[in-house]
Amino acid sequence: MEILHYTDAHRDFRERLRTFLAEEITPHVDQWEADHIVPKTAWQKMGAAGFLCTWAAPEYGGMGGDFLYSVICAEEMARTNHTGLCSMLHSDIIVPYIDAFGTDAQKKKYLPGCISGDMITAVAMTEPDAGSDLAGMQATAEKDGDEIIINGSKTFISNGINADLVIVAAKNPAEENPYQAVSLYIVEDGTPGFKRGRHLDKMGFFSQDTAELFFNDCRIPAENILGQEGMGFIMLMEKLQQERLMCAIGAQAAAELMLELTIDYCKSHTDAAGKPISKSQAAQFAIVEMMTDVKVGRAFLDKLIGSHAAGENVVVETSMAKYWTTDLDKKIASRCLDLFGDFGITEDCPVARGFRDVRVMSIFAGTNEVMKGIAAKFMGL
Amino acid sequence: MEILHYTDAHRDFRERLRTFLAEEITPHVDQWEADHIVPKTAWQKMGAAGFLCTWAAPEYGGMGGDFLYSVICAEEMARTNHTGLCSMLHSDIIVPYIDAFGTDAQKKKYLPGCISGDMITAVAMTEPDAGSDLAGMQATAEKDGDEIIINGSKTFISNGINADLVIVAAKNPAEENPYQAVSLYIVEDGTPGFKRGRHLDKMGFFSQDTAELFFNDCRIPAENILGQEGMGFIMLMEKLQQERLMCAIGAQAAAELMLELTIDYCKSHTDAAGKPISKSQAAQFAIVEMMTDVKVGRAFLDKLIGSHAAGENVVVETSMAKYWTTDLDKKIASRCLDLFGDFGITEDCPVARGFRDVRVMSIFAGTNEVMKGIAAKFMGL
Amino acid sequence: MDFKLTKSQKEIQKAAWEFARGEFDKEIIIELSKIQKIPDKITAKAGELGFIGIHFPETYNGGGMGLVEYALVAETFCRKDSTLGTALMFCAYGTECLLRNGDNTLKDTFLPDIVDGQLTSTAAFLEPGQGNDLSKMSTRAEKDGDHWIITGKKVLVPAAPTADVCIVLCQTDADAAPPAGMSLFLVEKGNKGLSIDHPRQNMGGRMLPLADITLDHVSVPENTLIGKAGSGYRLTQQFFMENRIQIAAQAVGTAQGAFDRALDYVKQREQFGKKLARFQVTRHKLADMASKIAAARYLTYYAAWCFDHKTIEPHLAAMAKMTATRAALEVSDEAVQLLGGYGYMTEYEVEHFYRDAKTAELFQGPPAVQKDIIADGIIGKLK
Amino acid sequence: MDFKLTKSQKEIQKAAWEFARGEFDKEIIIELSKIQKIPDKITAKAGELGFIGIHFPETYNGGGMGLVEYALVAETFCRKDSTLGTALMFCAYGTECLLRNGDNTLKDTFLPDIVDGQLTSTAAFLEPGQGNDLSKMSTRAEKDGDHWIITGKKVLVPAAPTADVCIVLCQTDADAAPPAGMSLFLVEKGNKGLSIDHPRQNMGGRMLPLADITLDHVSVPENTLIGKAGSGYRLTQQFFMENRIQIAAQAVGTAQGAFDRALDYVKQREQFGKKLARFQVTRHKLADMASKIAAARYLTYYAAWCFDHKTIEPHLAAMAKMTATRAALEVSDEAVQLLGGYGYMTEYEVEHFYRDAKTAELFQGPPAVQKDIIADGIIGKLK
Repeated sequence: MEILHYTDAHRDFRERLRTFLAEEITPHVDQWEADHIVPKTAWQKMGAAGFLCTWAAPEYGGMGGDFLYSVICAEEMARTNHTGLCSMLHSDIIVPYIDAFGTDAQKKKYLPGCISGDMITAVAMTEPDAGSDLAGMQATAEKDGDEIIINGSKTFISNGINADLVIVAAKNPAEENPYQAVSLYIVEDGTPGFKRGRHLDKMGFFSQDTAELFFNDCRIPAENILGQEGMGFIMLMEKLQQERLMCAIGAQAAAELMLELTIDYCKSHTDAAGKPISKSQAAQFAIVEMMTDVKVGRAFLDKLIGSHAAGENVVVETSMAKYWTTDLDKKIASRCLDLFGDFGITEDCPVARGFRDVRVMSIFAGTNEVMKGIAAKFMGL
Repeated sequence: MEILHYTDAHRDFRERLRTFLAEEITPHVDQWEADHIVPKTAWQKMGAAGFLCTWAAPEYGGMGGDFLYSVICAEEMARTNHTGLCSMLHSDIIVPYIDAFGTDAQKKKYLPGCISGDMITAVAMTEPDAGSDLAGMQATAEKDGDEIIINGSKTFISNGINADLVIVAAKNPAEENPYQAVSLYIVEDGTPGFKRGRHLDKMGFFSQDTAELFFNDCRIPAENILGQEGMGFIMLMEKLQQERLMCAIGAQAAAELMLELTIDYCKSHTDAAGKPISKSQAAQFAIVEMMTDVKVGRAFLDKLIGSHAAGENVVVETSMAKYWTTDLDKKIASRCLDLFGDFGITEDCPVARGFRDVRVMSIFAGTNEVMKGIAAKFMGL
Repeated sequence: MDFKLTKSQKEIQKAAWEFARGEFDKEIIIELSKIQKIPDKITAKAGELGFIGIHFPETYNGGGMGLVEYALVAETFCRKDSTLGTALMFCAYGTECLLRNGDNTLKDTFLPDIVDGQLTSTAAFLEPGQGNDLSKMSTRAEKDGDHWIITGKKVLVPAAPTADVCIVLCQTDADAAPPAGMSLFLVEKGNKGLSIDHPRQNMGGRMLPLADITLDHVSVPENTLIGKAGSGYRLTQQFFMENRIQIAAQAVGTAQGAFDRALDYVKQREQFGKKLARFQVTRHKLADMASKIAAARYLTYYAAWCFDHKTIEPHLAAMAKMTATRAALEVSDEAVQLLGGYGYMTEYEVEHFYRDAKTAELFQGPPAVQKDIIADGIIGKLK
Repeated sequence: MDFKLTKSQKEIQKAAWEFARGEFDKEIIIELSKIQKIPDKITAKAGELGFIGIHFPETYNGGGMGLVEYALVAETFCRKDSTLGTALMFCAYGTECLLRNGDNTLKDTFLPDIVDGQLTSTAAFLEPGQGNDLSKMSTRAEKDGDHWIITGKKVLVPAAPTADVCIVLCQTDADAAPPAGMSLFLVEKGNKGLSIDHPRQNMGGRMLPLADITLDHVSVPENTLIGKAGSGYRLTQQFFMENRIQIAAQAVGTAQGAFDRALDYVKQREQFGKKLARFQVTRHKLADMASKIAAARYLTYYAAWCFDHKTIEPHLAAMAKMTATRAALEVSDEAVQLLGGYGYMTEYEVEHFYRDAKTAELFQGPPAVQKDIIADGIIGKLK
């Protein structure tokens, strides 16, 4: 039995996406990893082919697809074994803020570009001294006539370099209660006072442009506030659920890919006697154990996807899935490398990149420790 | 969303079973654990109330229930926190041999008693020198006119003391190929030459009568062969699938019970300052991690139950589920005891029995190492 | 740095092994474990031969050795049998409090008999409903002339029903805020007002059944106060530190004993036409087991050595206890698995090594308690 | 048994720490790691100060010390920086083969310069398409007068492009069935017919990029044969044994260095209004990390001590390597997690400790290879 019910339309879509990725994306991945960025044209190709914001309404140029289309995109992108063209972040985490909380004017202005890939988005929440602690946010936004002045710095911002549009979380210094002080603002590329900092060097995610963003008396029109004033925290909390679920979906797909690559290697490589690695009992048990964990995680995740799509309250399960699947990635990556032996030390090993890339997943979108804290809270412990 | 679709009839059945167990079984469990056996009358009560062999056809006195009724019985029995009245073994592992492979005469003769609880069954497969290795079986069955003479000894036989009916696996010494030599035979209590050995002392499973069985020139009528001659191995292989799935279902339910008991304890007990254990961050994380593993396992198991009920080939997944859930039990039991602290050393701790009981589950019905070997084989490694 | 055992250390190890091999009888151990009794004859003999008091001064009939030597004996005994080995090494449980802090006349009265195995001791620290937390102390001792009157309830005291003397932690200064104002006392079995509940059924360590103790106006003479009044909490923590190293050594032996049995078994047992010891996965399990034992062993020796050289710190003792008991649990778990169905059967022994290992991991505080102690030591005061 | 470091051991530790503190520059290390280069100046200085050849005899400018002292230096260097520390301790990689078995003139020629850090060495054992399995050897060396002609391909040789000399394992007896008939040779960088591929990009240990080597009729003089002809496999296993203990020591330092950084971070960093170091779960992570380091450290010292006292066995070295590299990986993994987003960033260093730890776990055979060796040692021959 299958837990999720994909239609033929879903399957066709997945096929078209796979073909597109094989032709337009995968061949360039190594170059992008070396360049530490993905060209904007790649985003435009994705958009032109209809693979961005699949959920968006036709009136804006979207296909109005259900959540399973987003799932398909996240899974297939993860299988390109690179993280730079993180359309998942754009399509299913950031742009939904505009769709859910934006005014008609904002939607008309921005959604078409987001869907076509002409407008790459980023969300600026994390700050150097806050991390997973949103209440500790320092960035400020003050009203000045019909303008808003934003000050502060943000860090670890994915798409930070490429972004044409940044959703910035900042607090009203006049408001005492940190949970009521935060609002969201739309800042466009080129706005005076908005600067991009260093492209941050990191363990992995090479092709992804993670950067610091600085706002120095950055003035934006008052209508660029996204949603109601002071509702930033609520909006973030609401959208963080899907963000964490998307992370889990990406993590699950990554585990499946790494294991698949490793099994192929073990079946096609031998010891000196010509016996395939996959015939050694220890390797067999390692593969079986990893495959079991992967299948077990997949069942839990698919059930969660179904529940999320059905609009159920799955805060506990989402937190669990985010930490469980991202921890799984670390274990799978490490155990897979063991099967490659000394060769696993080199980047020529097909899982080496994965080993470096997945390590951040247990940290971003709320560390796994934060996930456990949330689960404990909502479990009534 | 739910993976399995229980009907109201199923839910009512579960309720009735719970009430029955709370009234008729649970109150006696501690005594049975001390006695190291369960009285036959308890089996008869189960049968009379309609909780044995729920799948059996009405013509034999059964209710003709679907597989979910068997699942419900296995789950609820596991929640009685004892293993002696192992109706799961009787109802869904052993009696199905008679139903699937027995002649009409055999079914008429035995099924009604099995369903009513007047006939407790055991299956004698494992031998002192064979363990999980069926091919190494030593017990013999030789034809002598219209009788069959069985010789050999079996060990680790659950219900060994209580059994009124034993399905014995024995090989034809004349047959070279071990896989074609084994046949199954029905031996009734009181048959000359059939003796019960010691009730074996063990770490746990106290209330369960595990024993050695001896067959010395044990003569049974030729018609007591179960299924076709030489098909024993095939029959065992076929039925082992459901046996292992039932083990996984029991293991999953045991994990859920142990964790539930532990959470109750942590919420209702405090440190010297009066702070509940469940408010300590370390305890919270431990509980969340255990609960996550339990939920993850449950999703995988429910999917597998659905596939099994649908008659899909799930040899790989069943082997995985058997080892994964029984390993989970060990981890959960140990981590739960940690939350009880020094008190966990005593049998007064509600999880102490579970800690001793679950330790055998990764061994019986095919060790977890055998499970991994099977999975590897059928994964084509 | 020199890992070589001294001549006397080698001799002690050898003597302990010969004693265990000669005296530890599998059937007797299994039978007595069922009824939660310790074989008194063996206790007496172990005392006589100087094993129980190996780390006590010769002036009290002890071996005049340190915790390293204690560790060698405990490891050897528990390797032969985890249940009896632990029970023997617990015959003097708590007596270290008396030895290191007690009044001389009190020491002269009790130490020689305890060291000789004629008397056994235990110690009572925990109280109902507060886990391992000693930051509240309901058991009170009040001065009454040249006596102290003790009243309160203690729980989970090992071998309480059979112990002849018991070290008891009490609040002596009602006005002080715990952990201040606590003191240790030595209470004798016969003391009026002292009642001991029936032993609880133990999941493991069945020769050391835990029981609860009630003290109802128990009157003890002044000199049963161990150390200064008010020093109870500090002396208790010192004792826990020493005891955790002892438990670590017992656990190393428990792990080794389970490993020995598993190794023997897989070398003989055949399945699927070949010796279990030829299967790569079996071999790798044994490799993991042996590695865990080795790592736990040298960390434990190091902790014992630091104790003997007065450089021990609570967090090192807690590390050794946590690491060694964890190794014992994981190794004995694999041993049970390697023996298959037999591993679950009482007569094949490893099943009680497994239960005893878990018992050791829980006793004197489960891992979370050890981690709290370790963290305090390595993190220190925060600004 | 005595865990006290000798005076000279303490001095060596102190000297190593001062050198690392003075010479290891974070920015330079990060920059050079990107281009997979080792800072030659520091190499020369480490040689000059006697760190590279600490375990070589004084006759060759070495420190005349043993593997215990090597371990203290390696641990200290890698604690300061895992990438540079490992690179420095690998400057003489493979030279132990020459030292312990080589021809005297050959030793006189090369050892002093290698010990002084003027020359660097490496060793080539693995061949394409057979993993860590040396039971087949396609690289051949044939006697030709007073020379040997070597032809073949070697893979995954650390720092091959920069090494001045390379120990190469070859089949010298074409008729013998491997592992018989193998021999070790010393090949110099300049040798005609020796070509070295571009270095591979390393996932970790980026100052020691792995590269493949092709030998096309490389002619070397007789005395470059190390040990007797046919002894190659045995000498290789001996070297692996020594090298695994060295890797274990490096891993202990790598773990400690990651721990240090995590501890500093959580003591300063605040979240949700309090210091990270005040959260129980953070404290417990640190407790686990510290315990793993301590256990790995003393097992490693024990293995090094056994090596120095000629009682080492391959399985003990493999235990130390497996245990210490695993500890390094788990500890550095937690360090990355404790630093959160910063832990993933290059400038906060722990990310390369994590990659280097995994590299150490894989190099000279992943865990499965170590377990095979350990199992052989503890199980022995089967009837």
